[in-house]
Amino acid sequence: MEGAIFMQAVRENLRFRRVIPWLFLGGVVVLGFAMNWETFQPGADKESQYAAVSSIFVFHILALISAILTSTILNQEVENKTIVYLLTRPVPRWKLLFFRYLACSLVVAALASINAVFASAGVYHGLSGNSFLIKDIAALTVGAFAYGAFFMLIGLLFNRAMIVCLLFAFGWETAVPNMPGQMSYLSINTYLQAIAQHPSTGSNKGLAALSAALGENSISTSTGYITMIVFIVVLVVFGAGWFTHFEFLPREDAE
Amino acid sequence: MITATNVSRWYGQVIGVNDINCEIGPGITALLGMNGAGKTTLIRLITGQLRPTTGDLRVFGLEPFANPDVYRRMGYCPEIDNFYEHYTGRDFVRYLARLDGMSASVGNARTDEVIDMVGMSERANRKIAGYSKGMRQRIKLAQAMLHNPDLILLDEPLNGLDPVGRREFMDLLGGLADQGKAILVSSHILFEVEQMTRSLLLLHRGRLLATGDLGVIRSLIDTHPHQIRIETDEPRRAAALLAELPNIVSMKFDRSGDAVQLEVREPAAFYDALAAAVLEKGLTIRGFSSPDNNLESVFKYLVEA
Amino acid sequence: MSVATIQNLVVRYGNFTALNGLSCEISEGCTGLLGPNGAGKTTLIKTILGFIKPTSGTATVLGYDIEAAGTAIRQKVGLMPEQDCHIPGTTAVQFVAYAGELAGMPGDQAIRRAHEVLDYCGLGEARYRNVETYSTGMKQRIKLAQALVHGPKLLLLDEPTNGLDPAGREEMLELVRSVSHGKGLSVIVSSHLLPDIERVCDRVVVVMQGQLRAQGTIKDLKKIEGRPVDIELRDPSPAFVTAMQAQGAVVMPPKRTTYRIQLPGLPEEVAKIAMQVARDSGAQVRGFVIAERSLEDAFLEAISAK
Amino acid sequence: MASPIADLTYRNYDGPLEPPINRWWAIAKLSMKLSTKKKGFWAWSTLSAFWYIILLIFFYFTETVVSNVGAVGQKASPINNLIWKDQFLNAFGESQLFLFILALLMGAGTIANDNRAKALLVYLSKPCSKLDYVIGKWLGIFVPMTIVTAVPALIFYMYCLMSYRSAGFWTQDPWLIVRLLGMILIPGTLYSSITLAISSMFQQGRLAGGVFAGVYFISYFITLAMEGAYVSMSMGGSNPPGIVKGLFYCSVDGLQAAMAKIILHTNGSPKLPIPGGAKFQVPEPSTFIFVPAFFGVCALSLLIAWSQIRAVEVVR
Repeated sequence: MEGAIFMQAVRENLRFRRVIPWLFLGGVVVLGFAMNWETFQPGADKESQYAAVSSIFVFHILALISAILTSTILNQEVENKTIVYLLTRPVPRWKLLFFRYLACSLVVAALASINAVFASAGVYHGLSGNSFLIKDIAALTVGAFAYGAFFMLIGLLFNRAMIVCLLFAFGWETAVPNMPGQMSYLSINTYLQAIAQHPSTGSNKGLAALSAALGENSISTSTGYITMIVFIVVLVVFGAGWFTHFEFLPREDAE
Repeated sequence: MITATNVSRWYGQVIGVNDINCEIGPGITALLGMNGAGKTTLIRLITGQLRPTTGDLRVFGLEPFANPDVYRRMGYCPEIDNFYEHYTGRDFVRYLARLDGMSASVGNARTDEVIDMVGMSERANRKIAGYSKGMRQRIKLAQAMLHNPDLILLDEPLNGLDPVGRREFMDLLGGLADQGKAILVSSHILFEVEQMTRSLLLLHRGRLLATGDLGVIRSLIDTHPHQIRIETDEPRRAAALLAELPNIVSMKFDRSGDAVQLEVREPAAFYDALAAAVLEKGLTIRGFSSPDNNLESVFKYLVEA
Repeated sequence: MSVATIQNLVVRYGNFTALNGLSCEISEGCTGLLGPNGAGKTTLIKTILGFIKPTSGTATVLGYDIEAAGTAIRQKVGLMPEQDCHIPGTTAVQFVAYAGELAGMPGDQAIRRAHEVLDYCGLGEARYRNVETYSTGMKQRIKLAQALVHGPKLLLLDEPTNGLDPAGREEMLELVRSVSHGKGLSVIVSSHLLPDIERVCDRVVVVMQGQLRAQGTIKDLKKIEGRPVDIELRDPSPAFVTAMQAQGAVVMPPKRTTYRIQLPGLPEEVAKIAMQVARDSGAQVRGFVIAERSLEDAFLEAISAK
Repeated sequence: MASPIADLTYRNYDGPLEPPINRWWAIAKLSMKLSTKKKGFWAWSTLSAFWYIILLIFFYFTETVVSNVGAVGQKASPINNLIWKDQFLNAFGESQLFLFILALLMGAGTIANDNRAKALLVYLSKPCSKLDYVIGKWLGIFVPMTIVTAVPALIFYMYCLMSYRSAGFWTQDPWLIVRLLGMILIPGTLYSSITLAISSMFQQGRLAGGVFAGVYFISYFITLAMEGAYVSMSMGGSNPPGIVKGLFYCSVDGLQAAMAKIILHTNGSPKLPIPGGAKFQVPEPSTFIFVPAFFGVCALSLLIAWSQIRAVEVVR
C-alpha cells in the first residue's frame, strides 16, 4: 500500500509534460551559462565559476521546482476534488501525506541534482574533477526535503498556497540571506549554502548578492545538516498531525 | 450499521444537517431530499470527511472521521465528477485497489472483476478524459465496490446513466443488498428510488423529516389527500353516488363531460366505497387513476407541508 | 415545416465513427433525442452547431447549411450544454447579458433581456451573486438562461434536468414546455430520463450507434395492440392474480403493485370484473387505466431491435 | 387587440441583432471590466507610476533649493544636465515589476479559468469564432496594460513640456512624444501574448500564474547575473564582451528594456545623477536582433495559444 502511494506519486511527478520544462532549463540555460561562465567572471577559477552558477541558478531553480511540484502532494488533489477518493480509503492519513511528500521531494531532489550535474559538466567540460558536486547534491536533496516540508505545510494551511510559495522562494529566499546580522538564519538557503560550502565569490558584490552570500554566513556544515533535519522533522510531523486532525474538503459550493 | 444520535453539522453560519437521529441497517436505504437538504453533508459525515459539530455518529460502532478501520468495510461513490483525467479507467481503479491494501496481483484481478460488473471491460483502457458522463459514473461505482465492502454509500449514482445502464445498475445493487450489505443511495430522482429501495430517509432543510420502510410509506401515502380522476360516461351520477361519502373534500367536473375529479382525504376507505358503487349501484366507469399514489407525491406533500 | 433536416450524416474522429449515415427530420415543436450513452447524441448536437465538420453528408438547420453558415446558425440557436459551464468571475446577470452580447445583441438590450430571461428561469435575487457560488439547480437555470437570451429559434438542451431535485425538475420541465409551445421556438431535448421526455416532448428521435433507430410522435410509440388494462392494487396480491386468471385473463408480470391484464370486452366491463375479483380476494384497486407502453419500454424495444 | 393585462410568459427577443461577425469587442470589454473590478489592479497600477512621482518630488526640491539659495546660477541646477528620455526609460524600468504583477493578475487566469469553467462551450455556442476569442482576450489585457503604462508617462511628458523647455526638454529630442507612444505599447504587447500562451496551457489559473512567475523570475536572474557581471567588469576597467550585453536582454524584463532602448534610441543613464555612472549602463542593443526577437516571442506565444484552445473535447 505504501509502495503504491509512493510509486503513483513518483509517476505523477515524472510525467513527461511536467519534467520536460525542468530538463530544458537544466540542459539549455544552466549548461549554457556554465560552459561560458568564464566570460562573465573573467579570471575566476573553476571552483568559483561552478559555485557561482550553482548558487545563482541551481539553488534558485530548486526553490522554484519545489514550489511548483509540492502542490501535487495535496493542493492539486483538493482543488481537483479527487482527494475524496484517497481520504475514504483504509490508509492512515499520515501515511498518505508522508509517502506523497517523500516521492515529491525525491523527484525535486533528482531534478535539481540533474541541474547541478549540468552546471558541473558545463564548467569542468565533463563529469569528473568537481569536488563540490557531491556536496551540492547532498545540499540539494536536503533542500528539496526542507522546501518540500515547508511548502507542504503552507499548502495545508493556506488556500492560495502557490503564490505564497513563489513569493517565499523568490522574495524571502533571495533577500533574507543577504541581510546583515542574524536575519540570514531565517532562510533555508543560508543553511543549504552552509552544507554546500561554496567558495566565496570574492569582491564581486553583484554576484555575491545573487548567490546569497552577502550576509555573515559562518554556519558549519554539521550545524546546517542538524538544523535542516530538525526543521524537516518538525514540519512534517506537524503537517501530518494537522492533516489527520482537520477536515480536507474541496471548497463547499453553496450546496 | 450506522447509528446517528443528535448529529448536527454546520459550516460557519450555514447549517448542513440539524439534529439527525437514525439507524441504518442492511438492505438498500434511499436518502431523499431537495438540493441543499443536507444529503451530501450527511454522506460526508458518514464517510468521515467531516466531523459532526455536535452529536455522535457511529459506523460499525466506530467514529468514522479519518478512521481506516471504518474505510476497510465501506465503499463510497462521491457525487463529484472529477478524476485523474489522464489515467485510464483501469489504472484509476487499480490504484485505488492498491490503496485498499490489496497486493498488485490481487488488486488487478479485483479491478478486472469490478470493471466487468459495471460493464466497462471494453472501455476501461481509454483515458478518463474522453469518457462520457455515463462511463464516468460506472468507473466511480466500480471503485466503490472494490474491496467488497459491507456498507456502500452512493451519492447520486444514477445521474447520467442511460435507461439500460440504470436497470443493470439497480439489479446489481439489488443483488448486493440480497447478500446482506447495507447500501445507502442518495437521489432525487424519485421514480428510480421507488423501484429499488425498501426503506428511506427523507431530509428537509437539514432535518430528518421521515424515515421508514415501504409499509410506513404506504400508510403515509394513505394519510395525505389524494386527487382521483374517474373517467366515466355518467360523471354526474358518479358524483351523486360518491358525494355521500364523508371523506370527500371536493369534486370537479371536466369540461369535456366524461370525467370527474375528486379530492379525497382517506383514500383507503374511498377506494372500497368506489368498488361498492361500481359493483352494487351499477356505476359504469372506464377507468380511474390518481397521480398521488406514489412516492413523489408523498415527498411533495411532506416537503410542502 | 422542419427545423432541421439531416441527410446521411457521417462524423468520424480518427478511426472512430460517431455518426454513421444518420438521416432524420426534426420538425417544429419539442423533440426528444434519445439513445444510450455513446450513441452519438452529443456529437449530433455539436455537428448541428458546426463545432465538428461532418465527414460526409449534409444537414440544414433553420434553412442554413451547417458547413457554410456556422455563425448564422449559432446566432439563431441556443445551446444548454450538459457540463456545468460559466464565465468565471461574473454574476448571473453579467453572464447572461454577456452571452447575449456575444450573440450580437447591443449591450443595453442585452442587460434588459438578461433580467427578463432570468425571471423566466426563476432565478431571484441570487442573480447578483457570483456564478461560481451557485448550486447545481441554479447552475442549470443560468445555463438555460444563457441559451435563451438572444431569442433563438431553436433551443438545444443536453440533459436539462441533470442534478435537479424534484421541485427543480418540475419547474425546469414546465419552463421547457412553456417555451416550446406557441412561442415560435423549437426545442430538441436530449435526456436519459424518459419520464421527462414524456412530459415535455411531442416527438422523439431514437439514435443508436450513430444511426436512426426510430422516430415519431410519443403517442404512436406508446400504443399497444390488444387494449390491455393496468390495474394498480394497494398491496401485491397473488390471490388476485389467480382469481383473474380463473376469469380467463392474461396477466403479465407485475411492476410493483401494477398488474397488466388482458381481458376481452369493453373497459367498463373489465373494470367491473376486476373490482369484483379484487374484493373477493381481499385486494383493493387503486387505479384502473387503459394500458400504454411506457416510453421506457418503447425505447428499450427500439434500441434492442436489430 | 391589446389586453389590459400584459402576457408575461416567455416571449422571444425581437430587438436588434448585430451581424454575427467581430464579436471580439464584447469579449475584450468583459475582460477589462473584470480586471478593473479587482482592487489589486488599482493598487499595483498606482504603484507602477512611483518613479515618476519620485522624479517630480526630486524636481520640486531641486528647484526650491535652487531658487532659495539664489546665488547659485541656473546652470548649476542638476535638472539642466538631465537626458530627458532616459528619465522615461528609468521610470519604465522601475515599473516593470509592477507591470509583471498586473499581468499576473489580469492574464494568468484569463484562459486557464475559462478552461476550468468550460466557458469555451458558451463562447463557441454563440456566433463567435476562435479568432474572436483570441483577439478579445488579447485586447482585454493589452488595453488596460497600455493605459496603465501610458497615463503617468504622458502626464509627466506634459508637465515637463510645460516646465522644462528651458532645460532642453524640447530641443534634446523633438520626436520624443512619438518615441514615447511606441514605448508605451511594449509591455501590453508582450505580456498579453505571453500570458495568453501560458494561460491556455493550464486548467487552473493558479498553476498558470505559478509557471508565468517562474518564467519571469528565472529569466530575471539571467538579467541580474549579467548586470552583475557587466558592472564588475566595467569597474575592473575591462570592456564586457557582447554576449554579456546580449544576454542581459534575454528575459521577460530584459526584452522590454531592449525594445524601450531601441525605440527611445538611448543607452540609458543612471537613476541617480552620479557622475560617471553612465558607463555602468548596458548599452542599446542591436535593432536587427531584438526587434525581430520581440515580435517573434509575441507571435510564437500567440501561436501556442491558438493551438491550445480547442473548441470541443472530442469524446470517443
